[in-house]
Formats: sequence, C-alpha cells, structure tokens
Amino acid sequence: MSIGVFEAARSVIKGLIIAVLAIIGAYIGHWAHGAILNDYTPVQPIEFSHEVHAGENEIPCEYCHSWAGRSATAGVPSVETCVGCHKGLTEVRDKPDVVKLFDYWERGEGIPWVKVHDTPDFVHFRHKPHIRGGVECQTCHGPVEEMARVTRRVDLNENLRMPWCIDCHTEEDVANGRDCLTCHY
Amino acid sequence: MTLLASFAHEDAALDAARALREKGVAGVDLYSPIPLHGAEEALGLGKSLVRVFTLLGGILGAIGGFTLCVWTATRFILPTAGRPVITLPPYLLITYESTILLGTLMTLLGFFVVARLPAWRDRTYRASSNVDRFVISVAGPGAAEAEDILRAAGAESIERESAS
Amino acid sequence: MLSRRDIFKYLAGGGVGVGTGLLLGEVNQRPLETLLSTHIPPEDFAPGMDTWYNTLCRMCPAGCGISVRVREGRAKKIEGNPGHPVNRGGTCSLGQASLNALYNPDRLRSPMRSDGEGGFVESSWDEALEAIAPRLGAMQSAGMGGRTWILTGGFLSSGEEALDKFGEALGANILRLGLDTPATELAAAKAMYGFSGLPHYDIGSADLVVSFGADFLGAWRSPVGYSKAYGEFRQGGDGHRGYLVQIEPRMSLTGVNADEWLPARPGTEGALALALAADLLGRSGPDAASVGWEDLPGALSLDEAAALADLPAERLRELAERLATAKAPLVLGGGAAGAGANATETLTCVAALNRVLDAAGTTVRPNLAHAPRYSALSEIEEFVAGAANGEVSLVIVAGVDPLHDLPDSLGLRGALDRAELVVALDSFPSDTASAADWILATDTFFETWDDDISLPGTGKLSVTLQQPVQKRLYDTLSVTDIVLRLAQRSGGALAEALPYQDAEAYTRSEWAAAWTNLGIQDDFDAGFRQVQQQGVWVADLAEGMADQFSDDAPAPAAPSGPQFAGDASEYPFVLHPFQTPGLREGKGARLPWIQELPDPQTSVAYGSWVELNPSTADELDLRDGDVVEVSSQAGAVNAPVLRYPGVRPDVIAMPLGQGHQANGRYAQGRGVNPASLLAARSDDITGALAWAATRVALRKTGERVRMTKTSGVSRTLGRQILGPDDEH
Amino acid sequence: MSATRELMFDHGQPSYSEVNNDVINALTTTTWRYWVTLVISAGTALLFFVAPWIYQIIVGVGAAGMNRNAMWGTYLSNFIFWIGLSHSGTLLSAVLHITQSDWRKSIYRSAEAMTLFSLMTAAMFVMVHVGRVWFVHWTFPFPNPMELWPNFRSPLMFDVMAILTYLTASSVFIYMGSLPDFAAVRDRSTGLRRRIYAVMCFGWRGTAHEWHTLGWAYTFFAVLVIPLAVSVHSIVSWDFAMSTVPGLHHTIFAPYFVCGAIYSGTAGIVTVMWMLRKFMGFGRYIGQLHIDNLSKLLLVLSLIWTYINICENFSGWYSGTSFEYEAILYRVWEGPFWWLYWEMILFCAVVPLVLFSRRIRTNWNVMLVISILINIGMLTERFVIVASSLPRKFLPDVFGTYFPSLVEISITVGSFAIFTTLFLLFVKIFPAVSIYEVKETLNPLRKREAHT
Amino acid sequence: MSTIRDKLREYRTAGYYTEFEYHWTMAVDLDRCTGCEACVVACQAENNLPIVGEKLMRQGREMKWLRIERYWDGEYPNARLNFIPMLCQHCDEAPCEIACPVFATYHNQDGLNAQVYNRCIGTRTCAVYCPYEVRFFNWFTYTWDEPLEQQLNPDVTVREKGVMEKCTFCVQRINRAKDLARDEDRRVADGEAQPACAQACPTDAIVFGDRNDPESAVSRKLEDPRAYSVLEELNTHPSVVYLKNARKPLAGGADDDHHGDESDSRASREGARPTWERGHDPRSGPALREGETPSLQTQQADTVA
Repeated sequence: MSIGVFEAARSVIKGLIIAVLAIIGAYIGHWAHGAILNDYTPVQPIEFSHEVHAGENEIPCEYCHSWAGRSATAGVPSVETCVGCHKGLTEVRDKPDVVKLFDYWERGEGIPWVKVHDTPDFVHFRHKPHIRGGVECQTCHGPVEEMARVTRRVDLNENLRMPWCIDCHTEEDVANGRDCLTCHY
Repeated sequence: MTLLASFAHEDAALDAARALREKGVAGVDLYSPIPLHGAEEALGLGKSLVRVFTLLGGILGAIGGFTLCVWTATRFILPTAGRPVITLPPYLLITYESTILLGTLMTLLGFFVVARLPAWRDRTYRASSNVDRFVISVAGPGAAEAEDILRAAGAESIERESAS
Repeated sequence: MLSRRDIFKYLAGGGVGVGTGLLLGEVNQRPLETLLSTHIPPEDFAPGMDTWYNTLCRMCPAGCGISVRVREGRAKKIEGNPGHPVNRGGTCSLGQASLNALYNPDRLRSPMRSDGEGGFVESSWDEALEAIAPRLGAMQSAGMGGRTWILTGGFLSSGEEALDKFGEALGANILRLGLDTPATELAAAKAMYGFSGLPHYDIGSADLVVSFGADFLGAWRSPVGYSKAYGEFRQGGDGHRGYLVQIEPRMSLTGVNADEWLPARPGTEGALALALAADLLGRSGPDAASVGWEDLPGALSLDEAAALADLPAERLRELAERLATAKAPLVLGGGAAGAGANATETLTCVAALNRVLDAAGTTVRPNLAHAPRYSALSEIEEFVAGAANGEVSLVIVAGVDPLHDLPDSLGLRGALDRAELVVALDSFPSDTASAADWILATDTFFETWDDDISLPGTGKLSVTLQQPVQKRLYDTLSVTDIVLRLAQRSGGALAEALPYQDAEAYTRSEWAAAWTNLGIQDDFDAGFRQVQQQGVWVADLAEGMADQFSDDAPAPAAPSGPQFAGDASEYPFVLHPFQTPGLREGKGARLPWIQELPDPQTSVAYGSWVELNPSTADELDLRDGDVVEVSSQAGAVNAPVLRYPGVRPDVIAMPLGQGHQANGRYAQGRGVNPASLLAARSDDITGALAWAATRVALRKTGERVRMTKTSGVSRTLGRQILGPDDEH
Repeated sequence: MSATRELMFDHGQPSYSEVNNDVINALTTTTWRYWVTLVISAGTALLFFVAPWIYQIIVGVGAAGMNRNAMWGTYLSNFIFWIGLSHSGTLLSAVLHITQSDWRKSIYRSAEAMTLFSLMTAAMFVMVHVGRVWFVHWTFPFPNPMELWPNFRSPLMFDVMAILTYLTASSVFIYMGSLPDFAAVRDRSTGLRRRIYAVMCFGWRGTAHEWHTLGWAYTFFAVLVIPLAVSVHSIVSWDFAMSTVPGLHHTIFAPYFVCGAIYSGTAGIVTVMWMLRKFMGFGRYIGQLHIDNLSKLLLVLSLIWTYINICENFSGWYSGTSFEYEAILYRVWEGPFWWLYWEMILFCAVVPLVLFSRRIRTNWNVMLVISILINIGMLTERFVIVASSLPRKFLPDVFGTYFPSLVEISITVGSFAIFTTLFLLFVKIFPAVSIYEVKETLNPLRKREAHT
Repeated sequence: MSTIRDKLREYRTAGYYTEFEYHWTMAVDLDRCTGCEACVVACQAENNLPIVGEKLMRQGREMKWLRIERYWDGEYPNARLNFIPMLCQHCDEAPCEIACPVFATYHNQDGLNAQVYNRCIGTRTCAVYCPYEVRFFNWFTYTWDEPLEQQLNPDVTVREKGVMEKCTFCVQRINRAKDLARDEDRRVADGEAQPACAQACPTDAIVFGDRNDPESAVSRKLEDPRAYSVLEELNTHPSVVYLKNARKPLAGGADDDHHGDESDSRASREGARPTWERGHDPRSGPALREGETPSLQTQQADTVA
C-alpha cells in the first residue's frame, strides 16, 4: 500500500510554512526597521534646538554651518560662535543647556556632537557642489528648522543610501553623476 | 472498484495489457519495477510531451539570458576595455548557459507535470511491483470483464481494491 | 484543516521573523560617530579644506623649500615649494617621508631621564632644565666653560647660531660632526678658486658633466636641486642633450644615469683629473692661456693615468676629446673621491680641471660666501682625550647621532660614557641619545621656527624660513627653545647673550637684524609676513657677499697616490660606503616609508647588503644572500652578498644608514652599519674623516639569508620594455 | 546480448529481489565502522578546511601564500581540479546513456554523485578564493535598488553561470534518476524513513506512464548535459586563456581542459568504484567488465591528453616570442616546480601506458593505484599551470615565485575530506547503485525465453 | 522606435566612451628619470598606502602603486642600468576591466581606469589579467602604528582586506581640480591637476595632463619621436606614455650624433632661465591666501567638520 506524498510530508510542509513565514517576517522587519522605524534621533550633549534657532529666530543655516558652501564639510560651529551670541542673551543664561554650553566654554573644550547624517568612509560626499548646485539643505537633512532634536528622517533620504543619491543624480542629470569615481575613490 | 493482477513475467504482463487494449477495456495501467520496452505500444502511449517543455525552456532561456545581459548592461553603463556596451561573444556564452539552465529546469517541470507527480495516495499501488512483479490495474467499469483476460494471460494473483 | 494550534505556530514563526529582521536592522546600523566642535577656531581653520604652509625641509643640509598640506590641524602631505630656488617644486624620497618623523610612534613625547640601567623614565621640562642649568651656571661662574662640549651638525641656520652664541658665551667647545662633510671640497675651492664657500654648480646649462664620485642625483649635497637641473641638462627646452660621464668605483645613482660610467680605481681620481687638465692645456685652445699655467708639473699622461686608474686608455682619450670640444663643460668632484686620504688634493685637481676648461666662472659659479666649519679628526680626538682625563663635565648633543654616523674607531662611545653629564637634544631615542643621561625631546621641523641657508647654494642669496605648520603633538621644545631656556636659567653672560623668549621671537629678531644688515628699507613685519607666505627670501648676491673667483691660484701639485688603512695583503678589498637617497647617513632609517622603499639600484629594502662584482663573487663562490663577514682593522660586520654589476672587482660597496642600536622600532637592529668598519683615517690636508680609505677582507660565514628585495629578474629578457629598438 | 549480460556480473546474475535487498540493505544497515569513518572524515573537513578558512576570513586572504605576482594560487588550481573531477558523472551517465552502453548502469549513480559533490567542493573553493566572501552574492544577477548588476563580459561570470547551470542540471539529473529507487526504499522501510522517502520519491509508483515520461525526460537531460559539461570546462579554461599571461594564453586550453577533466573524472570513478566494492559490498554489481571498460577509456584519454600537452608545449616553443618560450622553459625546466611538471608527465602520460595490458586493466587493486596516481598528476597539472605561469608574466622586474602556505595546503587536504564526507552521506541517502537500471541489465523476466 | 535603434547603434559601437571628456594622460621621460623614487614615496603618502612591514615585503606583498623597475644591460665594466617607473597604465582597452565580475573596475568618462573599492569582492582576476602587474591586493587589513594614522589623507579611502587597489592618477586631485574649474565654469587648466608622483618628481620626468587639449604639456610630449608604450604588442592602448631614454645603446659604436652638430649651446644657456622662474604652480590645492599668516593655534580634534 502506497503512502501519499502530502500525507507523509504534512509536518514537513507545516515546518516549511513556518519557515517561509519567518523569512517573510524577517524581510518585513528589516524593511520596517529601515523604512519606517529608523528615524534616527540621537541624544546630543547639549539639547540644542534647531526649532528655536533656525525656526523661530530664523538664523540662516550657513550662519553657523559656515563652510557648507565652500568646503566638503559643512562644519559645526565652534563654541566661540555659540557663546558669541549667548553672551548677550542674558534672559536664557540660566537655562540648563545654556549653562552646559558655558561650562564647555570655560573648560576650553569642544562639544562632542553626535553625528546624525553620516556616510560611510568610502563615500566622499562633498557639500560644496551640492550647495552651489542649488540643493536645499532640507532636501537631505529634512525640515531641520522644525526639529527640536535633529532627526535623520528615513522617509526623506532612505538613510542616505546609494540608490537615493543615484536617483537624484539621474533625475537632475548631474555631470558625471553616475560615474562611480564621483563619490568613491 | 479496481482490479489488480500481478504477473511474474514482463511478457505475460505486456500480453495481458495488449489483450485488454484490444478488447477496448479502459482504465488499464501497468506497474513495473523497470521501464518496459513495449509498454508504450501495449498501452498506446505516444511521444511524450516533455520535449515541448524542454524546447520551451531552451527558447525561454536563450531569450532570457541574452535579455538579462543586455538589460543589465544598459541599466548602469560602465564601459569596460573599450568594448561596446552590448558585446556579443560573451553574451552568447551566457545565453548558451542559460538556455541549458532553463531547458533543464523546464524539463524537470515537464516531467512532473506530464508524469502527474507528486502523486496523491494510491491504494492500487503494491510494493511488490517495485521489486519483481508486474501489476496490471484495471479501474472502473471494465474491471469485471478484464478479470478473465488477465487470468488467461497468466496472472499469479488477482485482488480487488474497493475504490476510495 | 487549519487547527488553532497551527495558526499559533504560523503566527509565532512570522513574529520571530519580524523580530529577527528588526534586530538585523539594528545590528547593521553604522556606528555612532562624534563630531567634535572647535573651541576657538584659528582664523585660518577650514574644515574639509587644505591649507598649505611653505616651510623648510630639514632632513638634509640641502635646505629645500616645501609646502605642507594641512587638513584640520594635521600635516598630511609634503610638496616641493615651486618658488624655492633650490628644489623648484621637487622633492626627494626622504623629504616626502619626513612626515613619518612627525608622526613616528617612537618619537619622544617628553623629556626623558636615564634610569642608570639603560632605560629611560619620563620627566618634565622643569626637572630637566633644573638638572642642567645650575651646572651650566656653576661652570660659567667658575670660568670652566671649556669643560662643556657641544656636539652638533652643519646646518647654517639661526638655530645653529643660537648654539654658537651659547657656546661662545659659555666658552664651551663646539664639535661640528658629520660623516660626509664638505670640508675637503671647501678646502679645494679655497685653493683653486680662492673662494670661501661651496661654489654653485650650474648643471642645467652644462652640455657635458664629468663627475668624479659626486652622486649628485642620489645623495650628494642637494640631490633635488641637482635633479631639477639634470632634467634641464637631459631634455632642456632648446633641444640640446647634455652628456654625463661618471667616474667612480661603484655605480651610484648618478653613475646609473650617466652616458658613460668609468670605474676608476679608488683614490686615483685626482691623478685622472690632472692628466686630463694637462692634456687639455697641451692642446692649443684659446682658453688655455687664461688659466695662467703653462703646464702642470707632475701630471701623468693620459695613458699613464689610465693605467693607474685601471681604465681603458682610449676611453680616457675620448673623454679628453669630449672635454675639449664641449661648449659648456662642468667637472664635479665629491663623494668617495672627496673622502680618501688624498681627498683635498683630488678635489683640488678637479677644480683645476674646471679652471682649465674655463668652467670656473661659467658653469661653476660663485655662491654665498660662507664656509661652514667642520671638526677635523684631531678635534674629535681632543674631545675623546679630554673625556678620558675626566675633563668633560657636560656634553650637549644637539640633533646629531655621532655614535651611529661616525666610526666606532673614533672612541666617541667611551668618551660619552666618561663624561659627567650627557644631554641629548633629539626627537628620537637615537643611538647617541640612548647613551645620554638626559634626552630632551625636541620638535620636528614641522612644529617650530628656524631658518636655513642652503649649504650647496643656488648662486643666489636665499634664506628659507622654517615655521610651524601645526601645533606640537607632544610636550616637546625645539633645540633653540631649549638653548634659550637653559641660557635664561643659567643667568650671567649666557642669559645676556640669548635674551629671547622663545624660538619664534629669536628667529624674528635674527631676521630683523639681517634685514638691517642688508640695508633693506621695507617694513620688516610686512616683509616677514611675505616671507612666511613664500617660505623663502631670495635676492641676487650683492657685492661682497660672494668672493669672486680669483685667477691667481698656483698650479696644483700632483696628488699623492691612494692610501688606505689596512694592508692590501691582509685586506684585499677597498670598502666603498655609499649613501642611498632615502637612508643617507642614517636619518632615514627610522622612517617606515624609507625602510620600505626599495633601494633604487638593487631594490633591497629593510636591511644592509654587501655589493660585490659578479666576477669577485664567482671567485669567492658567493651567491646572492650568502652572508659574509666584512672585517677591517676597526671591526667586522656580517651582511648578505648582493652581486652588483656596477662595482669594481677590487672594491666592495656597502650602504650607510642602517645598523642602528636604537632609534625606534623601524630602525633598531636592522642591517649593519659600515661606519663601524671605518678606520680613524683622515684626509691629509684638512684632517676631515676619510671615510673611503679603509681596506677590508671578506670571509664567507656559510650562512644564507633571503634578502627583502622587490626585483625579480633585472634583465629585459628580450622584451621591449625600455622602448623599441633603434633602427641604427 | 546475453553474453554481455553475463560478463557484467562476475559472480552470476542476481535475482530482481536480490538487487533490491543488496542495494537497500547497504543503504539501511549501518555499521559502527561507517560512523567512525564519517566522524573522522567530517572532523578532518572541519579541522583542515573549515577552521583554516575561518581563520583566513578573519585575517584576510594573506593567510594563503599568494603574493603580488601570483594573485591566484592553489585555491584556483584546486577549483579547476574539482570541476574537472565532476566531469566523470556526465560522461558515464549522459554520454554512455546516449550511446546505450549498458555497462554504465551499475556505476553511473555514484559517478553522478561525484559530479555533484566535486562541483560543490569546487564552489567552496571559489568562496575560499575571493577576498571578501561576504559580498560574493554580488556575482549573482539579483535585482537591487542601485541598478548594479554583474559584468557579464567577465570570464568569471561565465564561470558563475556555467557552474550554476551545471550544479542545477547535475542535481536534477541524479535526483530524477533516483526517484524509482527512492520509491523502492520507501516500500521497504517504516516510520520516519518511510515518510521521508515517500516525500523524496514524489509518490513514484512505476506506472507505464511514469516510466515513459521519465525515459523521455532523462534522455533530454542527457542531451542537454553533454554540451553543458563541455562548455563548463571550456569556460573554466577561459578564465586562464582570456588573460594575456604567457603560459595561460593558449587557444588549445579549452579542449585540453575538457579532456583533462574527463580524464581525471574517469580516474576518480575508478577510485570510487573500488571503495564501493570494498566497503559497500557492491562487488557483485561492479566487476571485470566495468574496470576493463573504464581502463580502456582512461588509456584513450591519457593518449589524447598527452597529445594536447605536447601541442601546447610545442606551440609555446615554436612561437618564438620570448614570453611564451620563457614560460614553457620555466614550467618544464627552470622553475621551482619543474619536478612537479615531470611528475605530472610520469603519472598522467607514462604510467597509463601500462593499461595496454589486459591483466593490469582488470586488476582492481592495481587500477586503484593507477587512478590515484592519475589524479595526483591532474591535481599537480592545474597547480603547475597556475604556479609556474602567474609569477612570471611580462615584466621581468616583478618576476617572483609562489609557494602555497600551510593554510592553503591544509584547505586542499580538507577539501578531500569534504568530498569524502559528502560521499559518505550520499551512500546513506541515495541507493548507490541504481536498482531499476541494474534490473534492466539482468536477463529479463520472460516466460518465453525461460521456456525456450 | 528610432530612438531604440539609435540606442542600439550606440551600444554596439566598439570603443564606447573613447570620446573622453578629459583624457588624462601621463608621459614619463625616461631620459630625465633618475630612479630616485621620490615619486614612490609621494604616492605612498598621498594615497594612504600601508606600511606592510619586512615580513610581508619579503613575501612579495608590498603596496606600491608606483614602482621603479630596473633592467640591467651588459656586464661589468660596460654594465648599464635602466629605470622605468611602472604604474597603472590606465589602458583604454584594459584587460583588467573585462575581468571583473562585479564591475568594480571600469573606464570612466575621463579616460581613467577606475577601481571602486567598495564594490570589489577580491577575485583578483583583474590583477592576473593585468600585464603590467600594477594592481595590488589587500591581503590583510593593514593598520598604522599610532599615531602614523594621523597622516592619512582624508580624501582617500582606507582600504580593507580583500580589496584590490591601484594607481588612480590621484583622482581625488583631479576631482578637486574639476570642482574648482566647474565653479569658475571653465575646463581644468593644464597643470592644475597633478598626481602626487608628477608633482614630486625632482627632474620633471613625469608630465601629466589632458591629451584632449592639444596645447597641454603632455600632448606635446606625445609628439616626441621617442614616445612609446610598454608592451605595445598587447594592444592595451595605455594612457601612460614613455619617452625612450636617449642614451646611446651600450653595444653601439661611437656616439657623436648628440654631440657634434649642436648649435652654440653656451649662447642658448645664457638665455635660459631656470624653470622655477617661469612660474607654474602645480599645487592642486588653494595656496596660502593673501595676507594670511600661518598660525600655531590649530585646534586638535578627532573629527572636525
């Protein structure tokens, strides 16, 4: 008497279904991590609010990140720059984060900001050509002026991964925009 | 109801099958431990459909392989060694390989489809038919009249399996 | 069909999957990086952008101007300063690698005190100066400054001048040390051109260069400057191509590039030059009379000279013909030819040949007249004797490494051992520093102020400014800073002589003084800023800065025959130590890039070797890698053999620069130091060390090593790699 | 007809049920010796292959002895060796199937298994060879958002495609041929094994229709696989021949490699058959006729191989260009591996000449020795090609040498253990001798013939 | 439809991308080259080449994108040594480029043979196919002894184990020059982009520039009758062109052709000015700006952006 395939394989098939579901789940999980949940908002040493500075007070980006238009890196402002304004702003002098700032100032130290937007070491992203090409800061960094704490918003820039760069370079017809050596060397 | 007749000799089984066919008995099948030359003719099996699958697979593979090469090469154009983007000799090699790959896979698919595998539970199957017995099964209405023919052909034993 | 339990199982499977996916995503995230803001940025601070500072390369006395690329406060790359008259934008391998000195892992990071057992413990500047300054003060007030000896090198810089002033105020003795010093060349120039200083050789506009032993493309004087000129000489803009003849027993880098290489017997170069000069004088040329000599007494005929030098006579005659017809010939002498027992005589004959050729004044030009003084062997012996008698209280070693660079036979090690206190001013635990009681960690030249007048010169007045390109990496001071602080702490005449706050103030004041001396009317601050930008101050030589060549030198006497330390029967070979472009006398050994750089001719890296003519090697049954013992009167070293087709059969050549007993992980214990083989033989006239006048013997040890060598087969094997075969 | 049938069985024909019993018993009854062997073999694989490989992944491929001259080394030559070994199965199952040589039927299953496992081992060597094995999936054409695809112009991509196809085709081939036998195992077993084999045989019943379809499909496979096998080793040879390296840049390499592959594969079969006879008790099914035929094949292949070898050296010598001439000279005389070259000539060209003697041809033990010698020779052939050509290309200044490091030698040894382990697993999963096809070679169960 | 046909024709054109935007080319004058190896160290400094150490060097694993090859000719005393710098030839028809299965190496629109480190999987096929043997493999992840890593060029990626690398013609400098030129809406001027080796060369033996510009220094060099490519017979069309050494052959007879028929070179010498006065600043980066003083107070920082 023969034994049927599916009869014999019932438990195997069940196991397979579970395995397939687990794999699909893993894909979903991984995708969700990257695509939905991965707004990356690290805690900074000082709770500096771009919402207050860039939003309410309308300080232009390049006032502090002064090298963006001239150099590969945008640069973070020196402690001196921060203190330069805050010296005169006595009304916020007692806020805990401003106190922290002046602590740094008095200790003569730099502030160890946590990088939010970062590319791997083999990618040579240069700010200057992008700024000169008229790319808004917000295109990559998101509406920073609305953020109390800066977030890398995954819906905006897909975690700064290469497909996103390539798409823009293709759409904008950047000169040598699809040449690997433009970014990787 | 299915009639199962077991034979010890392949020529006897083939004779029986032939006789059944001549009588126009339907639902005849022959279980054997080895492929029997003459079974095709005895049971009226023609050329297998598998070859269509193989051909289709080959054609699909050839087109697919070449398209894959051309399509991928033109997605992100990275010229190499001064060669044109669409370079025939290497692409034909890939085409050749993919022809065989798809041909093989389609043949496998064809085999399963044509042989109707995997099979469901088969009550008429007897393990002895995979050792040294040749079993002829007659299913359905012809079973009654087949019994005599099978006995005449020299069946060792005949049993009945009620249909499930 | 589908039971509840099954559904739970499926859900659980999916859930585990989602969790795993999330976890993977978390794990895959890039690591957190911080972005340190500056506190108060320097005014020229530009993140992500290069800043270039023009300064001075101090790896050798040539004094090339360099531009240092600085990014985010760190020196990243060295380029030649295109506006600098010495190197005109070029650099050499050693200069390129000098960044390795700045970032060397074995650099001294603070002053070190000897623990008396060969080790060193970290100390502080206060402690260090306190240990030395009172002693200086005491010596000063007791008028016993002569018990202090200062060992230094031959740079012509404000920093050295500070040392000079310091020594003078203290009444100390100063020894200016170096293996390959230009002392003999200076003496020859004085004798033949009446010129105190090193003449400027205009290789670029010569059409024939005959070099007696001077490896001007490799390691002689100013390789970069001469290489620039050599480029012009070879493929100048006007389509002429100069012809280069190199006369030396071992094919140096210049010999490799020469059109003709004549392996003359060592020590016979002077006789050759004189014979050529006599031959040219014998021809009735229009220039012959202007020399003022009718003939040259004692000069050999060309055939005799050829026999003496072991050269084919017809090659020599060809050379004489070439010299006679050349339009702008130039003869150089140096290297081993300037370091034999008859070196000064040899170089005098070479200079005489230049005069006969009318090259003196055209391709050999006056230069800034400065005659750096180098210590003769007798002065070193005096120091050693003084130390033996307990008359040396303090030895200050400033930036030189005589225990490595100079022969052991001079007895310097014993002298330093016997001295009461030895203070080494060095950035590295060099061989000498390791024998000191105190090592005062000094800056590299990227971190401090100084200046330099190029030793070989440019035919112009040019002073290169050295300025810091980045903040000090460690707790170090420059030699000048240390001298200034010591002087101030000691008080008295020392403090009066050097009343400066630091090296920057001192350098500025020196420049301001020079400005005044030269009678420059411009605003000094603006002018100095401009020099800072350009890295160099250049002017044409004013009247009196350079002696003009005099025409009244007497005809040179015939040079004495070659003499060597060691008996020819016992020591059959002449030792030819040579400098490689990277290692030089030993400064390059601690730079990993230099250690890893294959030697140009032999492709050996990371070690020493003994070059033998293949025929000699066959005779002694030696193959590449066979370790031999090379012994002289003074000592013995073991090194592997390398068959080198460019060396005379009776000469063995060894590279200098390796064989450090200390000096950091890259140099320590690597290779051998042929300087330790050298006998304490001096040039007969100047008393300078004759480092090419030692005979050695070879003994096969039976050991074999695999050398670190990058070249596989150094023959083209019929492949047309060097260009298509010529039709003719 | 019957005379050949008699020749196929040294100890008389078994009955149908005896065939079932013998083969399935060999599969199901497992002695402690088997387990010991399996543990030793798997342990060796772990110790000599996996462990050094992990070490190499951690520190970098520098753990191997390759250098700036010889960027390829033992890993690549082993890769080619294993690919070559895989050609046995195709030859026996496909070529001899098409030519209807019945004697193949008792040995082809194991030969196909050899194909499969040596291909897997070869694929392992690709992984071991590459510098960043964690990115090796980039060689597969999978869709990705960066629109970056593999370069199909690269000979390595030909390799990827060819090996992928060959691996797929071989596994399908052996699996499909085993379906009826899986059904036989199923029928004789109970419990979990029965369930497993029930699934593995896809419910095979042996109806005339199924046999009919299998026959057709099988023949098509055979037809597809033969050109595939030829192309696979040609393509592997083009990894070499497409380069400009003197000593590798030969037009004759494709036939040379294909011939060498079949040669070493056939020798491999002899070795494996000896093992099956000795340890699995298949002496009844694998006998004089098989070894005689295999030996004749070996002899012919050896002669062809020798001929092509001479051609290769001759063209190098006759070309007169310094590159080619130097490369040949270096390989056969001047280089450090000249003795390996002559060892290869001895084992692969000289030793097989004794096969002209029938007494040697039919002596299993002697043939075992000869087959192993041939495979040692073929292993060194690939090594010599790589190790004597790559260190000396065009520019004499960068001439160097290449010696395998301990890691490479260990991984080479370990690869044999991997192959053995896989084969040991195979004999306990697959009926190592095809049951139904052996039955086909027996005297058919016929009433008429029995009576006459 | 016609666009598809056009595209197909384009894709089927052999030598696609031979029309380079810039065709970066290097000319090496072997008559000027003295083999001093300044270029070798300059390359090492610029491109973050690791220090592999003596052991690895002995195993033939040194990392030198640019090396000096040496070839002896003749025997003592008529021995002669010839140098030839060997670096990636950036062949227009590069054998290495077809070899890579993942497109980690390809030809870009500037005529550069590109090597993309992050795409490389390390099959090393390109190195085997390269007849010049100028591709180097990272056998290990090399490290720098603290604090030597502070010297590393931030513009160049530090490569990890298992990655192939080679001379890039200092593409970071080329990119910088192109960036500057684009800001000013012009082409890159001759001499503006200089690889480290060309800039360091003390004899100006290495000349680098754009071959598409007929006025460039390198274009003039290419017209020299001494120009040739190494291993020309392999048909790789290198972008590195060598000018043959003009020394008379060793075995040849007396050599008077360079000497006898010269015009008055002493007169021409008078008119000749040293090159450094003729003024060309090969530095690729911005020079010290006007009125700026170098400062001591450079901030020390891990990463400063």
